[in-house]
Amino acid sequence: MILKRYIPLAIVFIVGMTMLASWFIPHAPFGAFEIHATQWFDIIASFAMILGALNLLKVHSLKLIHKKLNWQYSLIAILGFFLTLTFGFIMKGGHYLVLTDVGNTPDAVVQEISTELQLKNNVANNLYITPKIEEGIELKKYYYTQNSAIDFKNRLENVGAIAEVKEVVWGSHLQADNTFFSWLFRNIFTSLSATMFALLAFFVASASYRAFKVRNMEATILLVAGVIIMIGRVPLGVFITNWIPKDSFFSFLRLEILQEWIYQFPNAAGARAIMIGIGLGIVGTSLRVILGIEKSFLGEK
Amino acid sequence: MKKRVIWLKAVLFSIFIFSFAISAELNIDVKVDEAEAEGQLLNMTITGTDADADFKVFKKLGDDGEWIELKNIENLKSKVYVENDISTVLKVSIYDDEGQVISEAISESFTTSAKWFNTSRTIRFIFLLVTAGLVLFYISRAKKKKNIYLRPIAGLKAFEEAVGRATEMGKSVLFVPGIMDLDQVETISGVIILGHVAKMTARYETELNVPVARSIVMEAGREIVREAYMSEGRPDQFNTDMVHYLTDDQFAYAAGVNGIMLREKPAAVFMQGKFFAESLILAETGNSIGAIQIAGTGSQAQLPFFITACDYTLIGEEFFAASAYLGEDPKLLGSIKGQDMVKAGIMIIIMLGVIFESFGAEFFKKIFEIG
Amino acid sequence: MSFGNILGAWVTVFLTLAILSYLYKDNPFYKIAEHLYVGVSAAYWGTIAFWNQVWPNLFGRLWPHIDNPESLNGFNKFWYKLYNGFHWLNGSMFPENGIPGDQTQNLWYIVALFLGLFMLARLIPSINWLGRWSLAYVVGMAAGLRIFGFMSSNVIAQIHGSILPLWGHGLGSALNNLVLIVGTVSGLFFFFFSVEHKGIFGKISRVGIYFLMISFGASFGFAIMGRISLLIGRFNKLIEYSSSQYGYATFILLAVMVITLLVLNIGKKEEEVE
Amino acid sequence: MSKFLENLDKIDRRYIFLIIAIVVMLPLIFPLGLPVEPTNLTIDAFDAVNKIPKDDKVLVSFDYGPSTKPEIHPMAIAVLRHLFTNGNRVIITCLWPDGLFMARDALEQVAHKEFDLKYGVDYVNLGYRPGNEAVIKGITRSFPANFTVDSKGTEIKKIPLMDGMQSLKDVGFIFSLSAGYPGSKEWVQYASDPLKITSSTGVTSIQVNEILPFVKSEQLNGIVAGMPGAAEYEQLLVKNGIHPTIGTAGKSMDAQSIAHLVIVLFIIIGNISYFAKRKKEKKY
Repeated sequence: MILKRYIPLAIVFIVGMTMLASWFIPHAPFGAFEIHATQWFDIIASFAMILGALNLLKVHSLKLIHKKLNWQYSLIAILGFFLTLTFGFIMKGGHYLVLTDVGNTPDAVVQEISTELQLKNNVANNLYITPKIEEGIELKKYYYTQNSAIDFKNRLENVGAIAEVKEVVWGSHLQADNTFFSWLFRNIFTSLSATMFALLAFFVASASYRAFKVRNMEATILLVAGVIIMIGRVPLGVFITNWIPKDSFFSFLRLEILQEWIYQFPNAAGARAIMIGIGLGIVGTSLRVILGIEKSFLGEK
Repeated sequence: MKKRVIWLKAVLFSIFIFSFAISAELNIDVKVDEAEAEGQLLNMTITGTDADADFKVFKKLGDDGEWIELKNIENLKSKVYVENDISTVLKVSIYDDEGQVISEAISESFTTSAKWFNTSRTIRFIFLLVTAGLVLFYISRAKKKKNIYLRPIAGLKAFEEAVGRATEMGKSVLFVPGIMDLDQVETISGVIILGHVAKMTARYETELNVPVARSIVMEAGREIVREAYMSEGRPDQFNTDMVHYLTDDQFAYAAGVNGIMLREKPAAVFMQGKFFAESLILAETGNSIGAIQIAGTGSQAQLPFFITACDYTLIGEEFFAASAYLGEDPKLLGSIKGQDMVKAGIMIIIMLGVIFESFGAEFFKKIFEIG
Repeated sequence: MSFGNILGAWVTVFLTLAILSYLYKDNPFYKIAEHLYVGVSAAYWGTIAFWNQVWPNLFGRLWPHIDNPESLNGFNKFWYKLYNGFHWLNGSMFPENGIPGDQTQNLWYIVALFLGLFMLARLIPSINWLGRWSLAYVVGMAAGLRIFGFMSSNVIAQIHGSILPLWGHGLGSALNNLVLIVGTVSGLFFFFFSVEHKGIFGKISRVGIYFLMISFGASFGFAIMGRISLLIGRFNKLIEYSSSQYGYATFILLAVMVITLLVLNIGKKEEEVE
Repeated sequence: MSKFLENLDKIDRRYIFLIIAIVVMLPLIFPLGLPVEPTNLTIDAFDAVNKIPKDDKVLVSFDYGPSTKPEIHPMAIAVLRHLFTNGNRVIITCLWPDGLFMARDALEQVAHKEFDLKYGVDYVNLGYRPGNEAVIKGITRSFPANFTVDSKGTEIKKIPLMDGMQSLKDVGFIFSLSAGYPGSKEWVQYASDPLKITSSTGVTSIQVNEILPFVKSEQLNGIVAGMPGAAEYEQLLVKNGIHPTIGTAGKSMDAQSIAHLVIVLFIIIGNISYFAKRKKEKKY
């Protein structure tokens, strides 16, 4: 009972209060608490991801094993999962060269490098801040496979230079060019997420066709405000009311001016009311949680 | 030296520090004072020369540190970054055209430290105390006097009706607690509401399906749903996989929930939590399968979609209040009443402020300035 | 054009069209893309979390790189022995003598490590209550963290912004300010729970709703604008990949998908007839 | 006729999808060239960037990912062109993990291919750091403590541009390219407000309503709002002779305009059918 119920409640109270105090007390240990507390959260969340992943695998494996409806697709989900893990933790890619000696014909070497790296006029510009040659110059072009890097290395060695092949270190393989993980990000992840996002354009069109009806006063206001903003902010809107002279009394009826006014005043007022309401709601809920008035999220008993 | 001068804000707690000049011709002077409650920053003011002069500033940390040149100091008033709790000295040297030092000044040693109270946040501290005080006061009153009037919220009444309809049709109830993690108060609120919905599905013996986007939310959701089924005396109906994880990714999650809606065709869809762009995908798909949809969120930008595509929407603060409304605990209801009093106070402050401001008394508005 | 790039273009086009095919109806292409997306993204965010959080911020703080392991003594001597275990398991992920990077040792993170491990205790029924401690930490942290920010910028800053003069700055500004003040106060009144919205209160809250609706309308307008822009972006990509450079990926894959969907559809109709 | 109007309401939504696809696709293939007229807030942003003294270093933060790339990326390109033409040196940070890919693409195109600038001297890409607003708060105090290495893994000490950069206050201007959290709001709250650094921003359309209050209280100098905003910025670059042609945003404005018009037409048709139905219901 104590371990399962009271300690969690005490943790909520102590952590919540300390967090709150850290906003007002810059002195140690409170001052830096916020930064670490959020990082601890990230760490807990990262551990929790293992639970999520296991749950996902369980759900799809069960479908697969029992050959439930659409089990083939579960196989794809599982394969996608492991493919990504492989690129994240086992296969890196991202091979590159470190030039350690330019040999006797530096011009030819520079020529070779600038063709391979597609450098323009000033090779030195792009070779980075020219570290000392003893340390080696990292040629910032990455290759998926070691063979392509060796290929380039051989070409350099043909003109007398000496270079060695290296692989990006763990951690930076997430972001370096031409690693398997970044390939997956660019081609699979990006296209899926960007297209899902683009689907919204279609949904927004069908939603406005179906739901934007002048049923009552509220709906009418919503609709009129929406339409004016939509048309007034694109070139076409300016075009439509261009016939109203800019300096006449009626100039406020020009769509771009009207939309700007709605946007800056009535809209801002409504948005502000919602904002204050949300702020109070969050403050209230947080207080209820910290003070232990709302504790259902920890289970009743 | 560049001429552009950014005049940094003068500081209240300026402490006078003695200085001396090596050169008799130029009487320069370096003054420092602490800039922020967090320490680590000094306000440096150099007087006796102008910004055109060729000057350099050095700092020395500790008694036996070395002089380190501070680069990018272009103004006579500048902020200087130092370490807390180490005595620091600043030195200004002025050079002639040949690069010879013609004049130098050294500040008194100064130690910055983080303070025990950040005075620039006093107003916010008072505001917090008043809010917490009001909430606690009305909670204690609610404990004594049971019946507190709270206006009905249409969307909340529909909760039971939606679950009931799903039961009649023999279909499931889908609950989406938003896409954010439990570090957002909206998600906490959504999970609490999930508990109440789970009690209803337990009572009606209706299938409940809760896909989540965060593992921690999955665990919190399981905990609360289990408790709901226990408290309704239906532990046999509970199954951990009611609350299951899809993925952390926003649109992959949306795609996954979309798939669940299309293939399982739930009769009631609850969307309670923090939402972003995926809200429209969920609400539109839910609409196309003909489910009763009840949404609730504090995400301002997503409210219009919910309002147009869902049957009921809990707007902003209504959503946060919902968890207390559904709880029906007098303490929770009392806290809502307390929150209302804060709201009344805000409205009064705004109107008072408008009157003061209109008559040109600007002090009132200044109280609420936060920097 | 490298093989990686061309393969990438084809994959991109296929997945883009597969998702878009949902607009026609739920179909095998969409299901493939959807399931692939769920699987890939779960592992994607897990990988990101490990390399951006756990590795540098947890392990990096518990076992930062040290130059001279001989100089260690006391607790740290034992502590780095523990690390050698990781190093032994995977030498390239856990290099010798600690995690490289810019962290200094902070043993308080052992608490974070345990809170993380408690979360995993959910897997073992007999100790799964330990997970509640981690949940309690998360909820307490969230509540304490959000109160200040929301009170400060959503409430107090907005009060400050709503205090505007009604006269003395010309008729235009008076009117605009009046709209802002009336809108804010009446909108706020809509959220008042402890009085019945009838009579004069009903009227005020009605005005409030109108202002909320204008704001929702404006948001809707902006949202349409943004969504269309994103669709344009996707179409631009499809147009780019329809060139000969990429082997007319868009045209070919579009044709393949349309034909497949048609065939699938015809097949289904015949089944229904039978 | 009235029957037809009533049935309009029951139209299969796939026809709407198809029409939207066509009206967006066609103007992209066959452009009309509708004139883009810059609005005030975009002009404010342009002027603010234009006024940055030549010697000042500018921080550009890439806080967006691939899903909002069409809206923000054109702004990134336009702003970088503007800054590099001005002769400003640029420091890039990313608060979103995928922001780094975006930054890299933009730099490859503008800094490398168009301007052929020297990395580490004219511009530097510090890359992504986790921690959201904590990162901003951190660099208001110290750059080296938060970014020991740049995105390529080079030590900050060895990068000439970063030599002597103590903290964010050595930066003359902040431009945040933002698609949500963390983004413009955090840059205002934690950096440009406390340190009084002039700043401006480019945001997605959906975010405009959230950021506008900061612009109105002059905490931000102008705002580039969504793809139309980006198109206006591109137009301003052309007008001022900074770049010869408009970019992807400008070229997409025809499609954007027509799509808006078509959606408004949908709304009108939807309402006509709604009224036809209501009239009929009243009759019986």
